[in-house]
Amino acid sequence: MKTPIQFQLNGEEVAAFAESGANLLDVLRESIGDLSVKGGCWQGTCGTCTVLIDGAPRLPCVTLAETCVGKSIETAAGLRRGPDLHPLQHAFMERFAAQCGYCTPGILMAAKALLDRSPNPTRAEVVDAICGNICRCTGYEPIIQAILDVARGGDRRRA
Amino acid sequence: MLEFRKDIFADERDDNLIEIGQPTQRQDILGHVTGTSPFYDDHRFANLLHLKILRSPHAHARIRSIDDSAAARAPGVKRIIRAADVPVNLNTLLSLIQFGKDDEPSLAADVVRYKGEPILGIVATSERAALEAMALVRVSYDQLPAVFDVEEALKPGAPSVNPTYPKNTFEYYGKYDHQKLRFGDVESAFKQADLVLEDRYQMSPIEHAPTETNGSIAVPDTNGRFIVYTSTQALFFSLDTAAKINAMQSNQLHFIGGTVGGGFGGKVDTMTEPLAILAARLTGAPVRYRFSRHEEMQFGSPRGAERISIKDGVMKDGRIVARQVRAYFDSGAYTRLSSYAVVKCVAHIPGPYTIPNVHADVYCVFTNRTPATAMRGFGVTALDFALESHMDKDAVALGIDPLEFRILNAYRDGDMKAHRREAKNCALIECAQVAAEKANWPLRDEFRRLSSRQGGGPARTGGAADRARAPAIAPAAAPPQPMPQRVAYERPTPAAPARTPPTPPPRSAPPPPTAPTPAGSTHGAPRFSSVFGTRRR
Amino acid sequence: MSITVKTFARLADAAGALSSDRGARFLGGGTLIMRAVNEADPTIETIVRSTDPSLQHLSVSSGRIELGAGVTMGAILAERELGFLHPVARAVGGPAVREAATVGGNLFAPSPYGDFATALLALDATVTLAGGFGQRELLLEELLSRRERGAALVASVAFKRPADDSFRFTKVTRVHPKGIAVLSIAAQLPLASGRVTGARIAYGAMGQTPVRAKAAERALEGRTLDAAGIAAATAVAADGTSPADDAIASAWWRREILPVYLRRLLLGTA
Amino acid sequence: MAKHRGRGVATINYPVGMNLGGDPSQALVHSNPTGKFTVALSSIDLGQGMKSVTRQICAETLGVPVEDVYVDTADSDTGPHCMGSFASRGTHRVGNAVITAAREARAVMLEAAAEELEVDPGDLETDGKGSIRVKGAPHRSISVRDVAIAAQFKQGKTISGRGIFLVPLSDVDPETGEMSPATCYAHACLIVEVEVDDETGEIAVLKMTSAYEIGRAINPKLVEQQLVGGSWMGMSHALYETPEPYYPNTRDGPRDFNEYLMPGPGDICQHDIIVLERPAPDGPFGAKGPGEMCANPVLPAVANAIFNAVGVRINELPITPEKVLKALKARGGGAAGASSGRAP
Repeated sequence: MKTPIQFQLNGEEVAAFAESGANLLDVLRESIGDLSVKGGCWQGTCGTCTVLIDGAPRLPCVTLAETCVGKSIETAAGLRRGPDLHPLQHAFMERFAAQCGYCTPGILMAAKALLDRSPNPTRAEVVDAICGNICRCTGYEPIIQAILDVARGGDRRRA
Repeated sequence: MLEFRKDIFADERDDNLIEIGQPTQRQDILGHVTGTSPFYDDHRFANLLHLKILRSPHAHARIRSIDDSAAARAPGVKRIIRAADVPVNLNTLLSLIQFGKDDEPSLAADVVRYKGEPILGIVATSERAALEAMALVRVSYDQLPAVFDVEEALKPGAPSVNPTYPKNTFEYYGKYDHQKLRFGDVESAFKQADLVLEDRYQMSPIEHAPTETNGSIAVPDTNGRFIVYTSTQALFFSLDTAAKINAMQSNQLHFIGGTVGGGFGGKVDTMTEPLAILAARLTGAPVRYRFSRHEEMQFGSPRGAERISIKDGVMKDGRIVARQVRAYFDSGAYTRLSSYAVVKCVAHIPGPYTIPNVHADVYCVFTNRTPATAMRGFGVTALDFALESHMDKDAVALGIDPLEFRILNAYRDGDMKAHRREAKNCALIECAQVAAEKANWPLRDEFRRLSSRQGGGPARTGGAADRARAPAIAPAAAPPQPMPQRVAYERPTPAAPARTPPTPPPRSAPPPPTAPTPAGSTHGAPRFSSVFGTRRR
Repeated sequence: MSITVKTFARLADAAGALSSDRGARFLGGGTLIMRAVNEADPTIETIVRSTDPSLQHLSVSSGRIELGAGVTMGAILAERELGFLHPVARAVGGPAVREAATVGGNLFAPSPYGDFATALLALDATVTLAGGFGQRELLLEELLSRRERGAALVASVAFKRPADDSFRFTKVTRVHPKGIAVLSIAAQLPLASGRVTGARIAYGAMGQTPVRAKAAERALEGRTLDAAGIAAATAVAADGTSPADDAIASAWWRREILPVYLRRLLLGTA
Repeated sequence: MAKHRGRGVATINYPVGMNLGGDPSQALVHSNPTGKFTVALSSIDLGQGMKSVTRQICAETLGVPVEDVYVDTADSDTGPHCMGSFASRGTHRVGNAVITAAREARAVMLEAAAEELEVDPGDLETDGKGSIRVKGAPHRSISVRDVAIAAQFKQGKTISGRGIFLVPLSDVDPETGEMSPATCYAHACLIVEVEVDDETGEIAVLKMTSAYEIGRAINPKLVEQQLVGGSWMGMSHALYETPEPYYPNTRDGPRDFNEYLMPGPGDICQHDIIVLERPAPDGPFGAKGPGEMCANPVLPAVANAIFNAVGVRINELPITPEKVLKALKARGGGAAGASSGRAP
C-alpha cells in the first residue's frame, strides 16, 4: 500500500507516493531523488542522514515518512543558494574538513542546526552538535574548527 | 598544528618546485560540501531489484537441507540464488596474483564455516520483500565442532575449518605451514645476552567501519555487457574477481567506482559485486547488493587479530643482540588477504632496528570466525604494537630512557636488515630527535647528535648475514655513505643464492568452464608462481 | 506484506487498536520502532500512532511536573523550568536523537538505554496508562517490573518537583559526549538540616531495567553527604543489581565502578 | 580518587606499496584542443586524496597550472589498469605512472611549441602559468592553449602520454625470508600523554606530539588530513575498537555505532605534528605514502604511557578501562608510581 506524502523540501513543495511504513530517508533518496542525503546505518546510530525538520536536526532513517506531511525539510542540497555557497560549506573547504565526503552533508546540517539556534557557540557546544555524527576519516578536529570559524564571523582564509 | 622541518635532509631535496608542496584545494571538495559527489549508490534505475543474503547462524555446521519454496512464492521475490547457480563457486582473492589456492565459496553449498557465511540470495522488488521472504526459508543444520583460538586451532585433533587447508594453516611454497625469517643465530645470542625478555601480545579484530557500507549495483548494458557501480577500493581487482566467479570475459564488465565513502582496507574483498552481477544476469534487471550496517559490522571482513610472542636478548649497554618473534594471524574461515599480510609482517621484523640475530615464524591460521582482510597498516600495525611495547619493557629493564634506547638501536643507512637488504633512506633517528625536542623529552647530547646517515654499515650486524646463508649484499658492496643512494630501490643482488623452484601442490578446484584465467594477462601473475609455487595452468 | 500505519486523533483509540492487535506497536519518537521496521522485524505488522495533543502536554507547577509521553528530550532541553533534567535529556543520544526520543519511549528502551527512565525512577514518578476504557495510574517502578510483559501505552508521567539542588545525575560512557551507558545514576537527596532524609537512588544499565538502589538509600538515611557519611552507602552500592556483559562493558566492570561513581555523585565530584 | 599522568613513546617505519612489489599502475594524460589536460586513471579515491595528489603531480610535470588539469578516476573502460588503493601505494605507484605519462605529453607539447616558435624544443621551458617560452628570451613565448590548437588542427600531433610504474616482483627465500619487501619506507616517532583514573581504569588521551618523515609532502594539507585522522584511528584502535569485545569468544558483537566504540569529538586531544622530508629515490618528487602508517605508533605509545602513568602493562588490545582496572587490582590496587620513564 502506498501513501501520498507532501512536504516542503528546501523551500519547494514536493510530493511522493511512499510505501506504507517507509522511512523518510528512503523517500527522500528513492522517491524524491535528493541524493545529497546519504544513508549510513538505517538504525539511527551514525547521523550520516541528518536533515532539518522544521529547523530541528532529525534522522530520516528512523523517521516515519508520513509523520512529515506538511513539514519543512532542509537538506545539504538546499544549503547553497544558486552559485553562492553557505558559509559552512566555505569553512569546510578552507579547513579541509572532508576526506571521503560521505558524512559531510549530515555534519553540515547538524552544524547548521546549531548555528541557526546559537550563532556564537562554544567549542563544547560545537562538539555536542556533531556528537551524533560518525566521521571515520578526519578525527573531527578540522570539522570542529570549520564550524567555529563560521561562528567567529565567517569562513575567513587561514593565515 | 602541522609544521615542517625543511632544514633536515635539505641537501637531498629539490625545493625549486611550483605545484608540489602547495596546499592546493582537493579536486573533489566542492562535490563533498554540496552533497553532489557521486557514490556508487547515487545512481538511479527503473525497476531496480534488491539482493539480500541469508547467512549462517552457526560458526560451523553441515547444511542438511534448504527449503526455500515458500520464499520463492513470497510477494516481490524475483529469483532465489543458490550455490549451484554460481558459475565458479570457489575463489581466493589473490589467485589474481597466483598466490594461494581457491578456498572460499560465494555461497556455501554443504558446510558453513563461520557465523554469517552466505548461504543463499533472494532477489526481490524491495529490500523489505527480500527480508520477509528470507524469514520463510527453512535450513536445517548438523552443528560441527568449532574453533576460535589460533593456538587451539593448531593443536592435534582441533576441528578442521577449511578443507583446502585441512591443517588450519595456510601453505607457503607448497611445503611450510608458516613464513620463516632466519638471520644470524638467535640461540647463541640469547646465551650471550645480559638480559632476555619475553612477552606475548594480542591484537583485537577491528571493523573498518566506513560510513558508507560495502555495496554495488549491477546493470545489464547493451551488447551483453554489464555496468557495475561499486564501492570497491581496487577496481580491476574487483572486476577480475567478478569475471572469474561469473565465468565471464573481463571485457564484458564495465566497472565504475568514483567516490568511495571510506575504505580503510575493507573494500578490497569484492564481497558484493560477483553476486550482484549474477543476480542481474539471472533476472535481466539492475540489482543492488548493499550491506546493512549490521552485516558490515559483523560479517564484512574485519582486520584480523594477531597473537605475537617476542623474545629479546639485550646487553647492559643497550644493544639488542637477538630478537625472536612467533606470530599467529587469525585469518578466520578463509584466506582472503591474511596470507599476504603474514609475508609483509615477516618483512617488517624486527622493526626499524638493526639487530644482528633475528628469527621469526609467522602463521596464517584458520578459525571459525568471519574471514579477515586488509586494514590500514595491514600486517604491520599489530606487530608495531607488540614490538614498541616490548622495546619499552627492554628499556625499563635496562634502566635506559625509552627514546634513547630506540635511537641507539635505530637502523641507519648502510645497515643490513634481517631480510638481507641494505637499509637506505633511513630517518628514524631524526624523527625521534625532532619529536623529543617538540615534546620537551630530554635527550642527552650524544643522542641529539646521531644521524641516520652516519655510522651505519654491515659491521653493525657483525656479519650476521655471512654466518647464516650467503649474504645478499657483500659487505664491501655498500660502504655507509652520507649522501642519497644512487640505487633507486632495493633489489636482490646476483650474490643471492639460486633457489630450486618449489614443486607445485595439487590444484584445489577445477578451472572455470568458460572463463579464461581472468587476471593472468593483467596482473603480471606468472612471476608470482615462482615465488609461491601455486602456478595455475 | 507491507506495514500498516494507523493514526488516531485520540490516544484512547490508539490504545484500543494496540490491545486488539498483537502485531501492533506504538510509534513514539521512532528511534526504536523504525529501526525494527527497517530491519523487517516480523513481529511488527502495524504501526499505531496518535496525534493527540495531550501527548505533547508539559506542565510545570510549583509542586508537580507532568510530561506527556510524546514530550521529546529536545522539548525538555527547551524548558528552563526543567533545568535539573537537562543533564539527563542531554545524555540521550545526539541532538538529532534528542529531537525525536520521547519520555514515553525511554521507559521501554532496553538496557543499557533508558537514562531518562532512570532519572524518573529516582524522582518517584507515576505513570498514567492510556486504555481503551479510560486511563489508570501506577508507579513507574511497577511498570518497569512488568514492561517486558505485553503492551502498555503510556499517556504521561508525573512527579513531585525535587527540592532545589536535591537531584543529581551522572552517566558513565566510553565515548564522549555521546555514548550509551556503562551505567547511569540518578539520585534525589532531600536534606533536612544537612542530613539526608528519604533519599531515592536509581541505576541505569545495572539490570534489565532501571533499578532502585534500596540498600544505599537506607544506608544514607540521616547521614551527611561527606566521606564519612556516605561510606556505608557506597559499601552496599551494588546490592540488588544484576548488570550484564555487553559490547560496552562487562558486568564485572560495571559492579566495580558503581560504588566509585556513586561516591563521586554523592560528594558532588562526579 | 587519584588520576595519574604518564607519557609514552613509539618509533616506527612503514613500507610503501604492496609488499614484494609486483603491483603496477598505469596512467594516461592527454590535452583537449584548448590546452586543458585530463589524467585518466582506474585508481580509486576513497577520501585519501588520490585525485588531488595525482593532479598536482601532473601539473608540476607538465609545467602547467593545476587548474588546467583534471583527474578522472575509477572507470575500467577509460582508465588503464591500477592494482588498487591500498598498501600506501597510491601516491608512490600511481604518482610515478602519472609522471611518466605527463613527461611524454610534455615532450610533444614542447615539440609543437618549438615548431610554432621555430626554435629547438631543448631551448624551451614552461612558466607554470600556462605559457611556454624560450629560455633567456621570455618575450618569445606561446600559450599552452595556442600550442594545443596548433598541435591538433595544424600539426596533427597528439599531446598525450602513457605511463606505467612497476616495482618488479621480489622473490622470497622460503628458508630465510630473504626478500625485497619495499623500495622505500616512511618513518615516525610519536609521544603521547595520558591520564589514568586508578579507581575506574578510565584513560584520557591528553596530548600527542609526533614527527613523521614521509619523503615529500605533495600537499601539506592532505598530509595533515591523513596524519590527524590516522592518529585518531590509532587512538581508537588502542583504546576502543573491536567487533569481538570478548575475543576469542565471539559473543556480544556490536551491531551499530552505539555499540561499536570509537573516540567521539569530545575524546580527541591536541596533536602537534612535525613533518620531515627525506625524499625517496624512487618516489614521485621523493614522496612516500603516509596513509597507513600514521595510525601505527599511537597504539604502543598509548600502552607505554599507561604504564608510565600507573605502572601496569596491558598486552591485549583494545586497552579498555576494565583491563587497566583488573591489572591495577591484580597488583594490589592503587597506582604504584611508574617504575620507568620520565614524569612529564
